[in-house]
Amino acid sequence: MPVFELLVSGILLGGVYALIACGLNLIFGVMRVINFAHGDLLAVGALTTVSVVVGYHMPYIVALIVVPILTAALGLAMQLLVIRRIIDGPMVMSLLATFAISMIVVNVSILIWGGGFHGLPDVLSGSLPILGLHIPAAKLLAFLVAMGATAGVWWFLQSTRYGKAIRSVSQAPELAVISGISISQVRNVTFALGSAMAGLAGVLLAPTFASDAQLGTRFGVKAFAVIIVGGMGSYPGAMAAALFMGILEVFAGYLYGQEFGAATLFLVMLIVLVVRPRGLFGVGART
Amino acid sequence: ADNPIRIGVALSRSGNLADSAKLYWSGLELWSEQVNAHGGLLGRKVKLISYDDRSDPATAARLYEKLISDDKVDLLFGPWGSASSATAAAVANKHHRIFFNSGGASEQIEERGFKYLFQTAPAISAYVANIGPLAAKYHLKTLVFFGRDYPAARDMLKDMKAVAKKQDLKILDSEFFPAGTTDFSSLIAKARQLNPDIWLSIGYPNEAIEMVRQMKASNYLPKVFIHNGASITDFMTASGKNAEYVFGISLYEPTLKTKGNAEFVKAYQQKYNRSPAYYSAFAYAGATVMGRAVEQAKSLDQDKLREVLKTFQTDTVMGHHKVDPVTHKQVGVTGLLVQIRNGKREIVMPEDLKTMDPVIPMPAWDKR
Amino acid sequence: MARDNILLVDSVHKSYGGRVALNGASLEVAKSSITGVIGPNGSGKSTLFNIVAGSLRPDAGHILLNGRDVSQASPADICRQGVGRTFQISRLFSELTVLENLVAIAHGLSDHEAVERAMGLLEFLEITGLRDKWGRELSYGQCKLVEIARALMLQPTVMLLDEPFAGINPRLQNRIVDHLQGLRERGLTLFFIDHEMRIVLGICDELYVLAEGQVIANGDPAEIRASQAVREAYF
Amino acid sequence: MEVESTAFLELKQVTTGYGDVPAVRNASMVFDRGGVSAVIGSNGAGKSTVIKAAVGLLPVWNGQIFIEGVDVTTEAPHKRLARGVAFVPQGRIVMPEMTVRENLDIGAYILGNDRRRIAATIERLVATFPVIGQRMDQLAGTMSGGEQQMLAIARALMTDPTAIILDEPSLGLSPKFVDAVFEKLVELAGQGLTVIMVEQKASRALTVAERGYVMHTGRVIYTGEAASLLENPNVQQLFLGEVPEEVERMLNLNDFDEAAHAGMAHT
Amino acid sequence: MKFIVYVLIGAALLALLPLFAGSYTMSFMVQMFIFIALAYSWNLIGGYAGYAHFGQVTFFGIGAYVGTLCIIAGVHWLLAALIAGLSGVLCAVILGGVMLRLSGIFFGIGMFGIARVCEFMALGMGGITQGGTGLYLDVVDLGKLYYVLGAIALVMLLITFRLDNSRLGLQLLSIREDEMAANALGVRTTRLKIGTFVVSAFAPGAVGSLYACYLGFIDPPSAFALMTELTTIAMVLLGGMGTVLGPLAGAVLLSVVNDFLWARFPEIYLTLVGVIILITILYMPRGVINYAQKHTWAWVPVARGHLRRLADRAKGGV
Ligand SMILES: Nc1ncnc2c1ncn2[C@@H]1O[C@H](COP(=O)(O)OP(=O)(O)OP(=O)(O)O)[C@@H](O)[C@H]1O
Ligand SMILES: Nc1ncnc2c1ncn2[C@@H]1O[C@H](COP(=O)(O)OP(=O)(O)OP(=O)(O)O)[C@@H](O)[C@H]1O
Ligand SMILES: [Mg+2]
Ligand SMILES: [Mg+2]
Repeated sequence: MPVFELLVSGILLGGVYALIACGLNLIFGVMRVINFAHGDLLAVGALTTVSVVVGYHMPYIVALIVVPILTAALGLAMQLLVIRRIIDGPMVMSLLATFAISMIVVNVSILIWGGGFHGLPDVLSGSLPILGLHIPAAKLLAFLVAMGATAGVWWFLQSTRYGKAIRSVSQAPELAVISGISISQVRNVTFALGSAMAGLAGVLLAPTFASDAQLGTRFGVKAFAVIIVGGMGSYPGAMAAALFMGILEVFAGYLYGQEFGAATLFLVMLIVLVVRPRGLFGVGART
Repeated sequence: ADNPIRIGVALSRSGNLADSAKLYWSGLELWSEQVNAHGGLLGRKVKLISYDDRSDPATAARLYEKLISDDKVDLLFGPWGSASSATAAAVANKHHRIFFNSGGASEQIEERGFKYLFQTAPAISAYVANIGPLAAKYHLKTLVFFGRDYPAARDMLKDMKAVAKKQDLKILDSEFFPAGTTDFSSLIAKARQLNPDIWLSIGYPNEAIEMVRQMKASNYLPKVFIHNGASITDFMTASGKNAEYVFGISLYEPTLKTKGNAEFVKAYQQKYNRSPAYYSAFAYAGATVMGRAVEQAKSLDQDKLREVLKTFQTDTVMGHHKVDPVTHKQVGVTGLLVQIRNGKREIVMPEDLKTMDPVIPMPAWDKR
Repeated sequence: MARDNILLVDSVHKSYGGRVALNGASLEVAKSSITGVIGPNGSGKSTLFNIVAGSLRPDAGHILLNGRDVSQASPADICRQGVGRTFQISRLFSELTVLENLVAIAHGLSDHEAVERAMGLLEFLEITGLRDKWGRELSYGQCKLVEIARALMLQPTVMLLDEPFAGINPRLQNRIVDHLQGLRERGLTLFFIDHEMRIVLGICDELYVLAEGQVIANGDPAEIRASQAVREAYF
Repeated sequence: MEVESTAFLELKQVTTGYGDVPAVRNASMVFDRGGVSAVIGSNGAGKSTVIKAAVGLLPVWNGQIFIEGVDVTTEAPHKRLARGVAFVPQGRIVMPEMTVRENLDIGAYILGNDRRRIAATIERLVATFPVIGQRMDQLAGTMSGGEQQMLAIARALMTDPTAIILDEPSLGLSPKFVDAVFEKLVELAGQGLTVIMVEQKASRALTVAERGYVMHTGRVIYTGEAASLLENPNVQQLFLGEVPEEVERMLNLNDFDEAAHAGMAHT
Repeated sequence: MKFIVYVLIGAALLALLPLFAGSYTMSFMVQMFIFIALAYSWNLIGGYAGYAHFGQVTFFGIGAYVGTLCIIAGVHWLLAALIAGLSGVLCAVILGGVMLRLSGIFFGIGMFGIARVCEFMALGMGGITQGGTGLYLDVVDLGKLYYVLGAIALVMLLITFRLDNSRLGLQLLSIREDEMAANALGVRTTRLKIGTFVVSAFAPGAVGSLYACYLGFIDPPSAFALMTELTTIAMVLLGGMGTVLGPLAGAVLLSVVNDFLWARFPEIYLTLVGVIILITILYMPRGVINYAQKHTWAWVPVARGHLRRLADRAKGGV
């Protein structure tokens, strides 16, 4: 068994999951909204990247800047038009809303980009020979950005004044208001930021994966499993869980077949849910 | 003449098959226009009645009920996609209506013993039939099979095993991955260990794109990489130079020298401003069979038509149509193996149709 | 003196992480008595009640209800053995009406009886007008009143009340006290926590004072008022 | 409009409520700079409602609210906080999954990143609430009821406000602490803080207060010097219930009982 | 009681429908009944007990496979549906104890995971399920399916009506509101919610099997489709969670709207459905039934009307 190769592949795959989980986690952690449309914004990000690079012949770095801004704007629109009006209702409500938004985003993307698959053949397609292995450049970049973004968001929420304000809004909105925090602003910022991260993930995944309107759907569910295992709203947890799940999937896939590999993620998620419902790193107050 | 022959079909205009179904539809549409331009069938014009099945097999079933009972169409044409074909065929058979299966590849559809079902598209075995001769000619000894878990791939593995048994070809490993798989690193790691001559994959074009991409990024390449998705144009545009030398399984190419193909390609190009994809040819060929069989039966009576179809043979753009008189499986049309060369698909197998000799092994990533 | 104890708390320990909330507290509650628990904030009173009601498990020690060990029993079981409770921070069912809040948890009564009883309690607490209000629409004090009514719906033999009088206007406090005393005459045991000294010292037969998870004093109100230790810790 | 009085916070004929039922009608209150005021009334009288309108958590249906003569009727809560009005809501509300220190930091949110000043304020508050000092890193949601109440009060004091509105500050505090809190509030009032407290411990509140408002069924029914209210037999009879013997007499006030019903129900 | 009369009249009318309806209509009705039954089952656990359930399709899929395998083994399709229903129940018994310890959203996600695991298992156990190839069986006559599914839907409606007017229903609601408090007040929450969960698993199992009979084909993606799950939930939410008529109204409404739009605007109908769901959420957040009630459609039964009537009478008596 090529342990080392599998380990590296697993870690890189974990980076992909961490990248997607990060924005999802932010929006869930702060707003208690499970954003079904997250993966679709990711797909929009990837497809826009293809348009920018292949369609308009602009350098990849342009996409890296433009796309997160675009998806942030889309996310903000979602928040302003829909989410903010239902956020205080039961959670299934926001779930149904993001599900409806997801339907709209997917189908509008199909109208814009068609149902076919797109790729970025010439972007970061090489590999870096390290320790006798060939490390895919695009995945490596995605991994590094994922780690950086996760750590960054964590630091931001944990240590900055505005970060604390964001967290307080998720816990006691009324109290946040009377502490001088504008909840609507915090929520808008959070949603925009989370959506920007979906876009960023899209840009970074576009070189490795075939982009179409459903790209996000193929990942979304697994990213969710990662968040559960890590503990919702916990960033170090999500990062560790992402790596763990990536490695697990690759090894299980290698040893027992792909179908088992995919199922393992959910099995692990179930076990964690049963043994430690708040995830491996989740904490909580008494009820 | 003012009472057209009504032909019913359900097609995905929404859902995950919408894109490919559009191409399927274009073949059918072109056929109907051509038939009408030549005076129609049995002296009557033909008229297509089509609905959207949203790529959902349950909806397809419902629509065929509607076509049969409410719209009272004269002929039924099969939908696009195995799952929809399966459910629709069951409805048609229940009503004793002829069902031209032109868009559902799964062998299971044929194996249920539906008396009114006739396959015009190539049987699954045609897809992999060329791999045997290729292996023999180029001394390829080992193969791995990694397929998406959907009906066609499972059928193909069965056929591939049969082919391998006849040749001196060893299947080192076979595995299915679930729909939605995007990361193939553990398969690549596995293949790197097993070092097969051929990597055969059956699935969707996105998987072909991702496999090639990820193979390149981790610097791995088998001697021969075959993927059915590689013969879809998306693959080439999305993979760029990396697509070069990749083998695709195809059932139809515009360059094919079958009877009437050149005219078909020309007409198609005129109407749609692009060359026909194989989905279009599926529909066009299926409809051709339907039309000619009706002419021969001189009737729309479903049982008379059935008698004719059992032994009916004709040449279509896809090749020679012929079904097994008992199972009604297609036995005439064969598949093609293509290799991408200079951004074009060149037929490399079977020998008598080839447009170029293949390059084997595929040149390594850093030697291009 | 052989007392007829309905509830016995036997050296119960409980800690959260590193923080010790109860450190070997032992109490006895006599049948048909009014027993109060007081103590500084954070001394472990609510923790004690949650353990008695089965909502928390003790780390060590036992709870005997009518002589039976219930330290591992589920809250529902304990409740069905006649223990009704309220919560320090009201926990009404917010998307049910006040009436439904009461009727939902009634047991051993027909629908008709349950509704009658609920209406009677609402009337007594002067909140009949709240009958069709949603749980979430009540003011703080109204929530507390409904909670007391809800506990009374259970027709308990022991009532555990965690700060029932906090935030309730004095006139109603007095009415509630009267009512509870009336029930006590008929055999109800009242075990409650409160910081409202006017009431605690006025109605309790026996008082326990908790500090840092331990009972530092017990006795009748006069004794407690006199105790120097209690005065330092609490008053 | 120039307001001639020294009023810091003023409510003029405020009507507000929930959904489409008013819970407070035409309530007028004036709170002068410095000094303690008390708002008392039975449960459901509308005390919390009027206070929420004052700090901007509920929209005002009718009437006006002024802070230092400026009309703030439609201003957002955080703007009113910036004008110096801090608020402690009823029922020990804290950020349950944040530590005590973070709760205090949030309290000081509008001060910006002035770490020094925040640290100094915390130090001062810890002197009044020693428990908070010992629990800096505990999650607020795991604290006992009374501890949470202390934190809630301390949080509101973090901004060095000009006025503080407390909805039942004594709730769940041990007697010793009630004393401490009241003492502290009086002390702060002496230093110029405007203290407004809603209390059920009415006699206690009126003793420390200079001015009082008595609410009933959504209206302000008595206004005046706290001392005079305390002596007003009607007020005593209605709300204070100090002496158990008086209970009988109060129950005979049938008129008021019925009114109290309506006040609680608003149906 | 007036309500029951309306229901029965409606049922009688529907019973006559097959005499004059075309097979397309019948087919539409069959699918709608399937969703009505699913919506009612979901409403029990999702609407009343308040457990956001994202794994009902597990029982549906397992039912579909169990039923299909039975039919292939020669069992009559009706009996197969019964067995499939029981298989759903059995799964719920096994899962209930473990999963229902999870609270709120965690339960939902856990069940969602179980649905995915089952899907992968159906793919992986090719020996029994034929994996991705799927299983084929003979389709059952639409008329028969219509009556059977209609009966299941009706029974679910009546069960819900009974529940809504009983103390049991209130207790379920109290679990939804605050499970810990309910438990501390003597509601046997564990028993109750597991019981409800188990009961609510019967219909999806049976319906799954009937769905296979209707299609004549079943494969893992269609048996465990996320879309089935989400559509069901959308229906309940649109109609009104935890109400008697909500699931019915939601299922009918969404099915009709879906069909109407899809027939006219195939390319954009999904977008339109999304927009319509959003509009409903924003303007009728508690569902159409609650909306209708508020805007006084007298015939819509008030939630828990039984209790209110009792209370009014009690007041009169005093
Ligand atoms: N989950 C927990 N984690 C950590 N500490 C806890 C937890 N729950 C309670 N505590 C601590 O245990 C101690 C006892 O709490 P408890 O609620 O029993 O106090 P109490 O006597 O009811 O106080 P109060 O009168 O203020 O309500 C407190 O110091 C509290 O901070
Ligand atoms: N969210 C709400 N929705 C609807 N009605 C409400 C809501 N909150 C309070 N009410 C009603 O408004 C009235 C006044 O409530 P308020 O909270 O102001 O009373 P309060 O004087 O603060 O009483 P307490 O001393 O009990 O806290 C009450 O009748 C209450 O039922
Ligand atoms: Mg307490
Ligand atoms: Mg209040």
